[in-house]
Amino acid sequence: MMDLGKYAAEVISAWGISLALLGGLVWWTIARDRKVRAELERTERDHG
Amino acid sequence: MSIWSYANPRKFLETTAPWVPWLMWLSAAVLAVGLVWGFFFTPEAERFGSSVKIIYLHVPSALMAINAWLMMLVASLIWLVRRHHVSALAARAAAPIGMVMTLIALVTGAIWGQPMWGTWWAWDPRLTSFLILFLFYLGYIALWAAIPDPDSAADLTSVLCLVGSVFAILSRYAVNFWNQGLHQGASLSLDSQENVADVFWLPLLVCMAGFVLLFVSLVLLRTGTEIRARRIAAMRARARRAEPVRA
Amino acid sequence: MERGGMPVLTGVSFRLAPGQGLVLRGANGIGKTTLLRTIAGLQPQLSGSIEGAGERAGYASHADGIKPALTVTETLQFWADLYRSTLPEEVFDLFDLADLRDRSAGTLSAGQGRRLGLARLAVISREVLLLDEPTVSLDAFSVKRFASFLRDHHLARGGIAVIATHIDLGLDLPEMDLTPYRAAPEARGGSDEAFL
Amino acid sequence: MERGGMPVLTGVSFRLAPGQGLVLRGANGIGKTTLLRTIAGLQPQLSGSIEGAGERAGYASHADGIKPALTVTETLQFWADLYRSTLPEEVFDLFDLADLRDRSAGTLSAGQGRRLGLARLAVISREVLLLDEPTVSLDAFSVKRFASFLRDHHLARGGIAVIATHIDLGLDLPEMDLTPYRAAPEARGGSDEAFL
Amino acid sequence: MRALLARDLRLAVRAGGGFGLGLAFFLIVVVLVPFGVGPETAILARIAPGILWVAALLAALLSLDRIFALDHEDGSLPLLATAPLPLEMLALAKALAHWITTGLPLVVAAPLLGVLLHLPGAAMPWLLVSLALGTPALSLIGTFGAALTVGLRRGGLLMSLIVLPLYVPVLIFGAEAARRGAEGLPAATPLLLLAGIALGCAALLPFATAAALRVTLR
Amino acid sequence: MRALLARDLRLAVRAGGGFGLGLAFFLIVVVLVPFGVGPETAILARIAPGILWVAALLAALLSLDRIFALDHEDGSLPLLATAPLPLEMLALAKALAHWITTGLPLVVAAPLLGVLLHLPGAAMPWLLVSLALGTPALSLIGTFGAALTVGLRRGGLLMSLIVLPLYVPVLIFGAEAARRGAEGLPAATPLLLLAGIALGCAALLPFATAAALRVTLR
Ligand code: HEM
Ligand SMILES: Nc1ncnc2c1ncn2[C@@H]1O[C@H](COP(=O)(O)OP(=O)(O)OP(=O)(O)O)[C@@H](O)[C@H]1O
Ligand SMILES: Nc1ncnc2c1ncn2[C@@H]1O[C@H](COP(=O)(O)OP(=O)(O)OP(=O)(O)O)[C@@H](O)[C@H]1O
Ligand SMILES: [Mg+2]
Ligand SMILES: [Mg+2]
Repeated sequence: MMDLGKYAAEVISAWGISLALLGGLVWWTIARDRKVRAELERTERDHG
Repeated sequence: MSIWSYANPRKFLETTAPWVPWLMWLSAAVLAVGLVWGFFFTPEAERFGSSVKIIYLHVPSALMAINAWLMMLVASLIWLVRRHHVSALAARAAAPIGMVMTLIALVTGAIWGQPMWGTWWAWDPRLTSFLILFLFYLGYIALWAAIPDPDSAADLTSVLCLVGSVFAILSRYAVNFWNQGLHQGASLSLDSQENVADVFWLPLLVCMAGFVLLFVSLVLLRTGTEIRARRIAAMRARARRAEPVRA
Repeated sequence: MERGGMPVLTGVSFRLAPGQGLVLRGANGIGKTTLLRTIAGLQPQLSGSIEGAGERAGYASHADGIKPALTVTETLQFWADLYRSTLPEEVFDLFDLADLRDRSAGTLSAGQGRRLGLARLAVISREVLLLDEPTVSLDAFSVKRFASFLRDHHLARGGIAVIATHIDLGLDLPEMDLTPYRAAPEARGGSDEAFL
Repeated sequence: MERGGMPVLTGVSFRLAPGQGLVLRGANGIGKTTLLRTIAGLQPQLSGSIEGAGERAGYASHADGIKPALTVTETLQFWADLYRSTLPEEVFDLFDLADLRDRSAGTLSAGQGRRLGLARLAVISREVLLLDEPTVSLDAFSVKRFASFLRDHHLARGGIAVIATHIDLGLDLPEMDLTPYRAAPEARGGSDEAFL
Repeated sequence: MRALLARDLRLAVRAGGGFGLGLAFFLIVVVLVPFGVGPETAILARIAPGILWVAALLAALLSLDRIFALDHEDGSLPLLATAPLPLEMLALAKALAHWITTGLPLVVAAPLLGVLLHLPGAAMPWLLVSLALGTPALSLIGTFGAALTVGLRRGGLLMSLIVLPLYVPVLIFGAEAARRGAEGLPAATPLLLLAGIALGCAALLPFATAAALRVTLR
Repeated sequence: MRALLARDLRLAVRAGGGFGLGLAFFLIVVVLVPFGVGPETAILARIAPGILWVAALLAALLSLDRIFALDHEDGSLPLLATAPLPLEMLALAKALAHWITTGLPLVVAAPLLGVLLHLPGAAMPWLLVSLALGTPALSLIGTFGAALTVGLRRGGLLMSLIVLPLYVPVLIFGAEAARRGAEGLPAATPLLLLAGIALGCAALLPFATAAALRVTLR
């Protein structure tokens, strides 16, 4: 692990939070897309 | 064939769907390169120490936060003038992305502010105007979510986006006027590159490209999701109407 | 006046000459209110056209829009002012409100309140009246009174009336049952169409 | 159950056994709502007495007290919880609400909303029902349905009902016209009396 | 339009939302703030213009849902919309009625309230002018926000959320003008900007409001 | 009683009067105050506890008329009163729902809001405790005031006038405790007095509220 000096806490928390937010956004987007796709398939089968 | 033909939901889906996964992977790759470069292979700045590494997230997200709003403004105008459903849905799809970008810029800035200015929060103009931008995003998203009828929602949010843009610019000037502030100037403008050495500038550029790509691919994906959701709702509505009112 | 096509109702079409009235019938939820609102211009039709209503129409909904804090006279005076007409004395007699003039509208009984809501129609004097269940809460006597107002004061003077109601008004008007116009499942319309 | 004397009505008196119903009649503003509210204990009588209502009574007013933000099921579930009963499945069929279960109450048509208001009565299952113009806005079919609910589900099980209405419910209940009980001007009552 | 204005004002007075409520609100804020922050004159004088401006803004914000919600609930709004009055005028009348019940009382009472908060005398004219220019803009913006959210679930919260960022420029220029006036600095620039915003709002927002109403009435 | 509480909370959430509105209100105040009084850290820190307390009080005061007025207007109140639930419990449920939507959000958000107003860290626990003790009292007192004025013309104005003087002791002790805490002075006395007021209100006011409701429902 590299040495971040006296700002280690700040840098790591900033990166951690940001990457978590980005990851969350991507994950949420993809998950919702999957759900809606599956739902659409079901609906098309039922009411097609 | 005119560009407006892509405003047909089906055509839009057919055209973009094959591209979206590739775009996602590409943006992931570019982001990874930029972020790894920025995190591991850049030196410390003399004034900021290692805290300068925050810039690789802070600046791109701040840029995208503003650009996402601009994109929503254009899409809203297209909906109001030409009533193409895809553009309304694209505006809707972009908003949460813009909001997350704003949030990242705010959070990284706040964390950065603690060592640099000795405070988490200061009523600095740029910080303040980002807080206001965040509120705009929240209101816009909440308005979309609150209106059951999709066309009314598209109309009202578009009007809000127009009016809001005017007021966002106004408040930018107002906030500047109110408090001269601690924040860095816009030293990244292209003609004043000497302000930032290439060691910081190049990986930052890659990160910005990564954020732009990520934004584009997410907007395309989310727009597709919105279109599919509308299609489900439309089919259900049709099915519901098929049932008799009373046996 | 014509109109046609919408997710609730489809293919409805009629034309009324001055002095004619039309009674809309149909089960709860069939779309009477929807139709009247559309004619009044409060919501857009999905397809088809409506001619001649607009500025000339006066609409009375389920709710009377009565403000409890205003008196009966003040309420009517407000509508008269808004429609730039004067408040004719006779409405108080026509709708049996003479005794209630200075009562605040919040203390009226259900039927008295409804009479006040209907009196508004006489005050604004539009050529086309769109009435949504106007006689709800009224006793038999008041219903008769209202029917004769419609006949003698409105239709007889060349007015037009479209009335949605479940009860018999005792007027000799043509009726239109909306049941056959219920939008069929495949009836498309509106922005959903782009996604189907 | 007895009551008598108040500035609006005076000398009204009746007694109902389990399984009996009574229809109140009278012109608008005669005092039907006032009478029902008094029996429900919402306002004090000026003189006379009311026995046996109180806790056992359920009251349905002109307004249904429907919150537009709650769905149909949530509305009924709330009343069931409040009255510590469970929400019987059959009410949805009894009042033809099955299709509307998850619609928010604000989007119902006038008649559908009224059906929801009436369904509440089946949920709270009180012995004495005090109904103020229950069939307003209902179409003929729903009125019949409601009448049969009253007869078969309420009165047949030993319930009591006092109903104020202007229309004919098609039930074979005794009627009481309130017109003769109109308080004469010199009828005194209330705290004003002490100053006269 | 005059009829509508008169009706709204009469209703406001009768229902206790009128002039009186506006005054009471400002009086309450001005009485509470010293209890809250303590009685030191210097601090109170320093924050007085800001507090009064924030109070103006809260008063406007919190009374917004009365603008259309009541008329929507009791069914008056469709009746008003079918009356021979352009929706733009309806919007303007509503905004004006709102201003008369929330903005005007503050402008009128500001001298008294200022004294209670130990505002220096020289600052008073600046505060008055800034309030007189700014509060109409608050009402116009608020009417727009109210029109966007008529009849929605969560309408109240949503409206605050939407209107708040729109209020920021008005608040900043208004409070800044009052503050500069109080400290003897030149205050013409923020006042001019404030006036510009107010005029722009009056000229353009009624159209946006009417457009929103047309959609929400559907 | 649980059903009523659940309904009121659900209605509050749906109609946007819930937790969210409470939080939004405090966020609004906290964002607006610096715009109003200017960005200087020292002044903001000095007035922070007072501002938060005044905000709590305004939030309570301004949402009081929702407690009974909505149920009164749409006719639910008579229906609720004829349900098998003592009016005292109705009063308590209403007060609790009110606190959850206005008092609790403030207690929860106070740390964040404090940061935005540059409140010194040492003052935070005192502020939190004083708010946690004081806000329930505000809701109970407010419910009583609301019951007194249900269905009156000018109810809103009247209610503020009735409730305000009742609120003053709570505000004084609460803000004093927070301020002493911030300055490192002993703050136990005002906190104890505050706790006493809160307990007294909870024990006695529901009966007064029920009595008032019985009269206003006539
Ligand atoms: C919540 C707080 C903050 C927000 C919302 C914020 C916002 C922004 C924005 C919008 C930009 C892009 C400006 C542009 O490219 O023209 C930016 C750039 C930048 N920010 Fe922040 N910032 C915050 C806090 C901070 C802090 C605490 C620091 C460090 C002390 C900082 C350092 C920088 C730097 C170095 C840039 C690049 C500026 C340049 O040279 O163009 N920011 N910030
Ligand atoms: N917002 C909405 N969402 C979904 N359906 C709706 C909405 N508003 C109305 N409807 C439905 O549209 C149909 C037509 O309603 P409308 O009010 O026109 O009926 P109506 O004929 O006037 O009935 P009534 O006699 O009960 O007044 C009803 O089935 C109603 O439930
Ligand atoms: N607050 C009040 N002040 C004065 N008179 C009132 C008040 N409230 C009701 N009234 C009058 O009392 C009388 C009885 O009203 P009530 O509502 O009981 O009539 P009702 O028989 O139910 O009429 P409807 O069939 O129209 O519903 C009416 O004449 C009404 O105007
Ligand atoms: Mg209808
Ligand atoms: Mg009645």
